[in-house]
Amino acid sequence: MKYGIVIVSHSPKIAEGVKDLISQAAPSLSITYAGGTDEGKIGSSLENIQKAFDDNQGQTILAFYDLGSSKMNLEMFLEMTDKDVHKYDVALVEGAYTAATLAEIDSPLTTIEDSLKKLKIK
Amino acid sequence: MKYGIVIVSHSPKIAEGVKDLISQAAPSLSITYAGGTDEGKIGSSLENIQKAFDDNQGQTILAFYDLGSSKMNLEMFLEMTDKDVHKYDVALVEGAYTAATLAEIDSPLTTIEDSLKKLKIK
Amino acid sequence: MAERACKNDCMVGEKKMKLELTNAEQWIKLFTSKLDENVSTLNELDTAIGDGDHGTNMERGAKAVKEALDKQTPADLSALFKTTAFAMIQKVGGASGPLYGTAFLDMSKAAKDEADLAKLVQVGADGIKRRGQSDVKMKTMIDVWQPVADDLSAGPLTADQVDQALQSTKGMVATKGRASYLEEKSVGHLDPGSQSSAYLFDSLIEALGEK
Amino acid sequence: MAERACKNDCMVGEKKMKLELTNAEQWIKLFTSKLDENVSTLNELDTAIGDGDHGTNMERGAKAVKEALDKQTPADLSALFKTTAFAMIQKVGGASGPLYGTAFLDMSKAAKDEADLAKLVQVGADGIKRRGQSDVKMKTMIDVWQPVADDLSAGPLTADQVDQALQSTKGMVATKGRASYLEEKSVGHLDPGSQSSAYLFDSLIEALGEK
Ligand SMILES: Nc1ncnc2c1ncn2[C@@H]1O[C@H](COP(=O)(O)OP(=O)(O)O)[C@@H](O)[C@H]1O
Ligand SMILES: Nc1ncnc2c1ncn2[C@@H]1O[C@H](COP(=O)(O)OP(=O)(O)O)[C@@H](O)[C@H]1O
Ligand SMILES: [Mg+2]
Ligand SMILES: [Mg+2]
Ligand SMILES: [Mg+2]
Ligand SMILES: [Mg+2]
Repeated sequence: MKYGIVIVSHSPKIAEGVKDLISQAAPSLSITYAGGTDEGKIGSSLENIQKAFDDNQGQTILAFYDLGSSKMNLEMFLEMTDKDVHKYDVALVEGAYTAATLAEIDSPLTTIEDSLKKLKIK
Repeated sequence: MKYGIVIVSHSPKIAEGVKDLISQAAPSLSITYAGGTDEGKIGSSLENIQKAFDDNQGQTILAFYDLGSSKMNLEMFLEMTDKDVHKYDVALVEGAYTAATLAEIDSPLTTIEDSLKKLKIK
Repeated sequence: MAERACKNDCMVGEKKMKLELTNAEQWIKLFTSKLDENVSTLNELDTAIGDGDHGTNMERGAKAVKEALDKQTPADLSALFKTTAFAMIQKVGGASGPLYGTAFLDMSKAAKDEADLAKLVQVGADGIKRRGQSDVKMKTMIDVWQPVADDLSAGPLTADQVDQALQSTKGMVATKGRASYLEEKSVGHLDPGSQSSAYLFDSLIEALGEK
Repeated sequence: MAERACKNDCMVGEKKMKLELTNAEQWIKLFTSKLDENVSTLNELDTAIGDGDHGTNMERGAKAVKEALDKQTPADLSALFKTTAFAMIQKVGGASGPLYGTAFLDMSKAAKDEADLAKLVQVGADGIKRRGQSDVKMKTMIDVWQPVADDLSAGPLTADQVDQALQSTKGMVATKGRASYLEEKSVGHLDPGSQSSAYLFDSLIEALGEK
């Protein structure tokens, strides 16, 4: 599979909900998520993030996050991984939806990134 | 209570998750949400939105939404209500978090709206 | 009530352009049947450029409309449209809910002192534009509603006209609704909401013809 | 190993500035105790300008650090810092997790061929800056780490110096972390991460004094 998407949120419910939402527009994409702490509370967990990337089937993975520690843990993971991961500083829900829609039809990465530019807020 | 926040999302989980997340930064605010269709599926429901506003205790209500039909149903509700509601075309999660943080300490609406301007993406 | 201007070779008399309750009831009934029969067609169109649920959404709406009309026979056009609107708004669950809902709600209000079919459809089209903050050429249902409103005001509506409007959406780049996320890649596909709107107006033609 | 430059009236000899494993173990142990004892202080500070969980986060981290160190006695400084880092990263759950985690991880790497305390703390401060994409004067824990690193390189660290650094955060406008959402309203409150960092360096002073 060309693309995969990883969602990182402080909230397990947001993470899962974003997957539900974008899966509708991109049913064939590999979409995995890491939500909350390792105890399922509000927060973030490098271990959960690692697992979300391990489980993802995409060759090129587009990653989205919500706030501070999601971003830091994600970047910590990026320093450790060999995978081809692109992290975007865009609105979580809206960015992931936009990327999923375009990734579903195997758009070039430049096309996806052009669309994401309008959603950059971080 | 001065402010309330209403979250409208296509996904019941996103809506509830955003409440969980922003409640941590704004434990004393009235935060209500409408997620999904009346059957709890991905989509939106005017009835759920109405209920979220009915249940909200804020005098001034700040409303956030994710995509297309959440916005339309929200606007449909706004045409029907007498409540003091302000709808923002900003990133859902990040916008709601920003507003909640400032609303929690009873910041003036202009301060809140200045901060939200940077998150306008819709 | 305003006089109907009948330009060109006007094949329909004054009477036929005034929408009668019985025609209108038949219209809505035929529409709900077509929606029931074409769930997968609409879902497939929406899968290509949206989230794949337009058929399921409209089927839920159709069911709610039928149930509401079965429960209470509407006293007049205005009541018929209102019932249709409320059922759509409550049960569709997608963008098409508030869009069709607003169209029929505005038509319901207008129908209190207007029975001219072309004018009513124009009121509906305007309602969709307001609710969707959209206009023609954005590859939405408006690209069926507006041409149909124009065609109705120029003479009787034909199935060819409806189909032409529908087909015109194929070449468009979507700039509103979910398909707009695809930008240029939305070209080459029919807009699902335009297809369901085509069913609506095909139903209208049948309902008027049957009388 | 680089020579330690001892400017001004240097009250500590070469030996004391070299961090010994026993001191360092004591340091981390005292830190975890202070975190345990001050959960509500840290939570309250974070409630004022954040999400109220910094105490709970650090308590979780402290518990994990203690358990990991109980399980295996670290062979050297590098191992001690690595164990501390991993426990923090895995268990804290807030921004302070990757921040303290990166600080200790980078210190662990540096400790392989560097034992100078001031240099190690500077490596930690730099790690926090990299992870947080932040710097001094942003009302974060860096406003304790960086002054402490400077003070350590100029002479022995005192509790007054740590407290001065901590108190300096009160007047700052936050531009990183959750408190930055409050903009000007963040002024007048101590930064919670700076408070926990103050516990860290108070523990260091105690650990060095005890020897
Ligand atoms: N802003 C808009 N203005 C007009 N029509 C719109 C707009 N957004 C969407 N539509 C119409 O709605 C249809 C999609 O309806 P549906 O699939 O039921 O909703 P959703 O997109 O929420 O899943 C589109 O094909 C289009 O015709
Ligand atoms: N970008 C950053 N750079 C440096 N320190 C930061 C940054 N963001 C947050 N911090 C520090 O982390 C502390 C908050 O930690 P904590 O409450 O555990 O995490 P969270 O904010 O995720 O709830 C802040 O008080 C601040 O000192
Ligand atoms: Mg759809
Ligand atoms: Mg939908
Ligand atoms: Mg916190
Ligand atoms: Mg937190």
